[in-house]
Amino acid sequence: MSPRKKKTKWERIDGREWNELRPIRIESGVLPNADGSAYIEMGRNKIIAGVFGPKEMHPKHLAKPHMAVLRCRYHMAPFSVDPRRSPAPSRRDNEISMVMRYALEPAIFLERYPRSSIDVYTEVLQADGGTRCACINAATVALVDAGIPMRDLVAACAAGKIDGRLILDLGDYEDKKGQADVPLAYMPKLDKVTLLQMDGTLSTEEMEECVGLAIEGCKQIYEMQREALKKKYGIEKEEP
Amino acid sequence: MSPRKKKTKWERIDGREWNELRPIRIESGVLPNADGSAYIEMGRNKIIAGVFGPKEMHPKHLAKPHMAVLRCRYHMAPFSVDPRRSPAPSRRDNEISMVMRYALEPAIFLERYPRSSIDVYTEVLQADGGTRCACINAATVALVDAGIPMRDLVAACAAGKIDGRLILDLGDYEDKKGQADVPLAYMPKLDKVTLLQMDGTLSTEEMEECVGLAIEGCKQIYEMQREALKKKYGIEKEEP
Amino acid sequence: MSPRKKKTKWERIDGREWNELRPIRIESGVLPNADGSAYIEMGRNKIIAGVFGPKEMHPKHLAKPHMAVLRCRYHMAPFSVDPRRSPAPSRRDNEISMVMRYALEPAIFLERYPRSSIDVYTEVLQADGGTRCACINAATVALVDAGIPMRDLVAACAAGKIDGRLILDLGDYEDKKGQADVPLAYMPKLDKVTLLQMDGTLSTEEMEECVGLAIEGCKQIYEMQREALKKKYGIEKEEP
Amino acid sequence: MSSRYGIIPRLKRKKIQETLATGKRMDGRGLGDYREISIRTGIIEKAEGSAEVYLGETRVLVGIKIGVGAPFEDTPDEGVLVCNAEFVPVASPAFEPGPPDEKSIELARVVDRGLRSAEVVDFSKLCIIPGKKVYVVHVDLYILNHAGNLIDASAVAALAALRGAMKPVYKIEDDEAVLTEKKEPLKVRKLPVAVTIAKIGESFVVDPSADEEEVMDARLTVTVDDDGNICTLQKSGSEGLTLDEIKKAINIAVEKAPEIRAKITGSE
Amino acid sequence: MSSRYGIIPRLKRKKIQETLATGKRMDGRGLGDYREISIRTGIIEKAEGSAEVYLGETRVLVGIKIGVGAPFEDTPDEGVLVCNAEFVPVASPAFEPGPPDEKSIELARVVDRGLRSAEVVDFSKLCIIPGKKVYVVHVDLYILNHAGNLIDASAVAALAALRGAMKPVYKIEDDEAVLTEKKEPLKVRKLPVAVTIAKIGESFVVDPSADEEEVMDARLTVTVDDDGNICTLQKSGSEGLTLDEIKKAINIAVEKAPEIRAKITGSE
Amino acid sequence: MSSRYGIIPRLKRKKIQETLATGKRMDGRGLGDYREISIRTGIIEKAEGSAEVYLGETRVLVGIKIGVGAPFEDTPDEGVLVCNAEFVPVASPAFEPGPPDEKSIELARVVDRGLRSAEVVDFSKLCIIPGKKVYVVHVDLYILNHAGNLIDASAVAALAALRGAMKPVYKIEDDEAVLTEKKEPLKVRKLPVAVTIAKIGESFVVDPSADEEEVMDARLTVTVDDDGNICTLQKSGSEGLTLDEIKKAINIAVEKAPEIRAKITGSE
Repeated sequence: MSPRKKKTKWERIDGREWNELRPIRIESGVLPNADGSAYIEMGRNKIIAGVFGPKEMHPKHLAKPHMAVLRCRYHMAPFSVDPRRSPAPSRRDNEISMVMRYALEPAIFLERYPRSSIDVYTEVLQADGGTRCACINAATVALVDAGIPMRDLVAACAAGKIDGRLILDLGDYEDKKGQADVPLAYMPKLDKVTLLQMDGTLSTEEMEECVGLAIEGCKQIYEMQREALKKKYGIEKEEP
Repeated sequence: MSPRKKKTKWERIDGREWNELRPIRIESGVLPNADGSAYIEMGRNKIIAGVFGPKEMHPKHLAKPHMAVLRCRYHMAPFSVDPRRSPAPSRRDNEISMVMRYALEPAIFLERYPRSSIDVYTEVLQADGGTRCACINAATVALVDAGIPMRDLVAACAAGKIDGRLILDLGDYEDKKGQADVPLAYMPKLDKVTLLQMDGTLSTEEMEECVGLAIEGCKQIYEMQREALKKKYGIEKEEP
Repeated sequence: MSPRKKKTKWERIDGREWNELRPIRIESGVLPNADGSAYIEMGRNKIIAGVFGPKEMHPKHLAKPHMAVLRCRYHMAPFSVDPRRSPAPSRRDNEISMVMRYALEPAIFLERYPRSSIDVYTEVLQADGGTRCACINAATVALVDAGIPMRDLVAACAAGKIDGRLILDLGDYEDKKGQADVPLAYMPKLDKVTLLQMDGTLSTEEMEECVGLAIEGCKQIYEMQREALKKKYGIEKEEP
Repeated sequence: MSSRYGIIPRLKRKKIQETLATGKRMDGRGLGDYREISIRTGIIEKAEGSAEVYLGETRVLVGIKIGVGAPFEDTPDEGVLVCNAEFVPVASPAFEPGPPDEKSIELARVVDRGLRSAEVVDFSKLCIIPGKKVYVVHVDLYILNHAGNLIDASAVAALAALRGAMKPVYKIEDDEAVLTEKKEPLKVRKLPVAVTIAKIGESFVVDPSADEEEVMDARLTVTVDDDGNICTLQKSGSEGLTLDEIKKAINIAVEKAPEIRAKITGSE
Repeated sequence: MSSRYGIIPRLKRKKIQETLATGKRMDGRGLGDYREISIRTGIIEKAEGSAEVYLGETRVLVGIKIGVGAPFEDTPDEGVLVCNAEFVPVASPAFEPGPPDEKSIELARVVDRGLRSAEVVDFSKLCIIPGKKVYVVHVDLYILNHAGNLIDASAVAALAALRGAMKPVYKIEDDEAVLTEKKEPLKVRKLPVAVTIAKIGESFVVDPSADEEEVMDARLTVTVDDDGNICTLQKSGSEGLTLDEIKKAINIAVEKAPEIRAKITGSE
Repeated sequence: MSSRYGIIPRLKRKKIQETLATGKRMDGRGLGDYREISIRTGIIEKAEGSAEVYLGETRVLVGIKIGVGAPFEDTPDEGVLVCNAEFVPVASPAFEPGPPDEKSIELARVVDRGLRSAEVVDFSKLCIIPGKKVYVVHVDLYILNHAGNLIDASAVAALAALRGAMKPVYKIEDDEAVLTEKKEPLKVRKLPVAVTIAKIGESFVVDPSADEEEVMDARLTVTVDDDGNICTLQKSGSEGLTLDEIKKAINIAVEKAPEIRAKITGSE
């Protein structure tokens, strides 16, 4: 019996369907000084992403002779959460910066820019659950906006479980009170999952359903990313 | 009605006239290992300054091809204030280091020493209000003592307001209890103000009077700086 | 009257004779990834040492044109003491790292490897008094295990005073409750003391006796170091 | 002292000065004109107060977080205000992630000193239990795009954010502070406005762009309160100013301040 | 995407892939085989708990220290668990002394998340005086030799150390916590086991060696609890995985977990 | 082991050794002679104690600040003493601003260990409310000019500053410590003197200059208390010493100590 059939009077805290994304707004090219940039609202998450590069790597000893190095930073504004947090990066921030890099690397033709760096900075201005996915969504649009050649767009969202039910795109409350959270990033054209984490408890069947559910969510987000880019460029800047 | 005429029975905490500097003692060449050095007492402020350079800039990537880089450090000894402070530089220290650099740069022929650095270290051994000005006074003498060619000496002191009256050279108590504090640095021969800060509340007229008052103070200090240098060198080492 | 004659019913907390070492176990070549390594138990001290080098010095500006640079690190595991300590190096750790370097340098033919570094890392897994000596003992065996040519082995142990009596090889309790602690490192073949520290109060005669006593302890440890190396190599890898 | 510049800035400076000589600026503004200012408040709903300010392309977001903590020992009856500035790396290729540098420290300090000098907030009203528990107000300046004159933009944003900020209400029970559901305005008493004037050659311009800042000789920031009094000065830049130039700059600032203040009061 | 590699890793990768094609690995293992695991507990007598794990040549020492401290504000009735990893410089020429880097942070976080997700420790039992004093359990992962698959080895070592850990007993007198001489077991409720699968070309191997980690495309760590449920996932590495590959990896993990769990329960 | 030196230090060493062979030193001193010591106390009026010491051109300023704080958990009835050394960048072209390095840590630790070993201060007298409030004595060593033998100069300066230090008096009211206007001497019970001996070739010199330190083989600092007992030893330098050399150095130290101690007691 799949969760599709279980749907009854039970309601999510914000009234969404179990498989419904939060309202998403994506805008590209919002920062004049960055080579590429994007702004995303995903529920009450508000995130800005800026991309610089490809450019000569500095310091030089970090450069790679065969490819560009992608450097990602996930950072939260002190006022983005309650109570205020220190602006110094936490261990969680460092871990997320790393998985963001893994999530984005497969999509970029890094091998075209040896000895270079591509720097992706994401800033969480307001956090509302699922910030890492929202950051990946914004970063992808910012990368395209910067003219970085991409194999595919990377779309990300989470699935999870609360009150025994599987749901898509957990908000802050669902993230904290739920039984499991599965953030996932996905390249729709290439059909590859590039970010996959999970905390909580799920049976293997639930786990697989969650992955499938999150992939469906990513496909919807992918369309919104394309839309945001079309809006700016008329046509989508993408590898053929 | 200028403050000059307002002078009545009112007295400053240390008995000074409203336009009177604290006792000042300047000595140059006090540190054998520095290229140039000076010691100043300005009221109960006790400050030592040391200059190293011009010398090759290290690390190299900070060097400028057209001029020397002036680096200034304002630092307070842990025992210089009550209660003891940490020896790690505070944000205030960093800001003062920066404005000191701006105060001294216009006086130095930096363009004669491309790719070099000139390092000015000032150490507050005891603080008594007006430390940044006292540091600039000592640093200037130390720069001349180091044989650095100068367009002019830089003299510094503050003016301010307490109990509704404008005063020269605020001591610690006046600084804390007063309505305004205007630290200022001045090059007398070139007639230029190189440091100007202010905190408190002043009307524009009072503001202008304070600037004028501080400039008068600087002119007196300038003579003491020259005296200190003459004492050591017989003649003043100055650009013609 | 020498302490030898003073011996009565008085007993050490662990029942040892006044001039008896704690049980010592040394093993060499315990870490596959290090160029050389050793493990030591000295009482309840448990210490592991790893050596890397000689190798090109990085960063280069720290290299010396005439000799290798020996770098030593003394570090304590957070769980090695009660209560838990922070993994960040303390000032005591830094001081010990330095005296360890001084203790080992005279034994190594550093001049054979100009521009190189030899890195010695010692990790205190459990601390029980006399960790610096135990670290030196392990580091020496690890250096030989790494094939670094040595003038002599360096053996180390402490002597000290408790309840008015001189004793060899202080344990944790004796270290804390005693009147003096004299950690010492010694090269038996060359008859040179390379580490000598002391805290407490001793007359000059007691001081000299302690030094002599510690040297005797070092000679015993030296044999155990040789034993540990023989066990691994059949013959001892030593300079003729 | 133009010999101190490299070739590119020297050419840029020459170009800017030639334009200024015609009474105009590179972007078409008059010497005394600010770029357009727009202010949006309340955009970070989770913060106790917030404001985003665009000054031309310069973009600053300020969030106000109000917590509780211990007072300073020498002011046991007063709340605490802490001002912090982040030069977010998206804002400029010149910004690097890491701890605050000289420039961001100066920015935070000048805004902070302006708020203190003008006594914008009544610190005695921020005491909950004397000597033990007071409100701690964090003003975080977040620079999202750097196109010059960060100080003026940040000062406006900080004020706009503070004006709209609500603080949680505590009630005292048995000498303990208990958080209630209620919120009340933080209350801002004054609106000190920072006006920055750059000296380039012999010209004085307000609200310098990033290009102008790169080639300017000196910069004077004057904070002016509601009554036309000065409450903060900050000179920077490697050239000196004469007394007359200082007077001139102060006068420009006093003249421009009401125009900017009106933007803040009009932003609701 | 092998073009991204330098010449040496490319040759190494080629060699490894060729061997995998024969159904074997460079060290002779089958694709689904773990290296030998050995566990010794209680070796750091001064710590409240400890375990040393060898996974082949990978060697991890875990020490548990139990102190007391204040609870977090939002969980006043619960104890605190802190997981920290040190890549000790003796463990690899690639490790440098200094603050934790990205990799050691990831290791500590994945182990920490596994312990939390599976609710290994009952935090409510770690409260001494609600809101004031709780047990603080430090889990320090100490990597002594790095020969690949640090996560699985560390997770086993952390569990083994926690299982044997004794906490000091406090009694409450006049609302004060007083330390007694007694000790009691910390109590571990579940044994979540981390199983790491590396994808190299089209092959999936468990328990990757250091060489395999160097050339792998992607890595998935799956933590499996006693009931066969998943409680942590962590994908890393620069390649994506298909849904089928993920399913396959999860299945491998669920199958292997009991074998490793048996090592822990059998270690006493 | 002179082959380890570069060409310049080798020549310097040769020169120094040749001079030492004649029974004299480069600056004309005999091998057992200290440079002139001068001590001025009370020069930082705002500190609870202070002293400036010149040892030849070596110049050290020590400030004592006495505050209050919590005791350490294992010594609830004792005050706290913290010794810190700053190598101020004016003191030498070799000093850089920044956190303490190896050498300044050693300096602070050796002075600190000397004060502790000789029980210079009675820590039990520095308790205000047991377990809660004790005096915290900060001894800050400030190196203003480095011309060799910083340890001996700093130890003298620390003692002279402590000897003159006054601590604020607290009275206990209702179990609370209340600051009074009164001050009383900190009280120094002993005067342990550090004597540093450098070995250069076969010669032993006391109070090494900066040049001598640069070329010395080994250094032994011996702290000697009022009764001629040893209370601290610290060997450094890259050469070993024989037992006889150690005895010789200790004897020199015991002989020289009273001369230096007299400088401190005579400084009032």
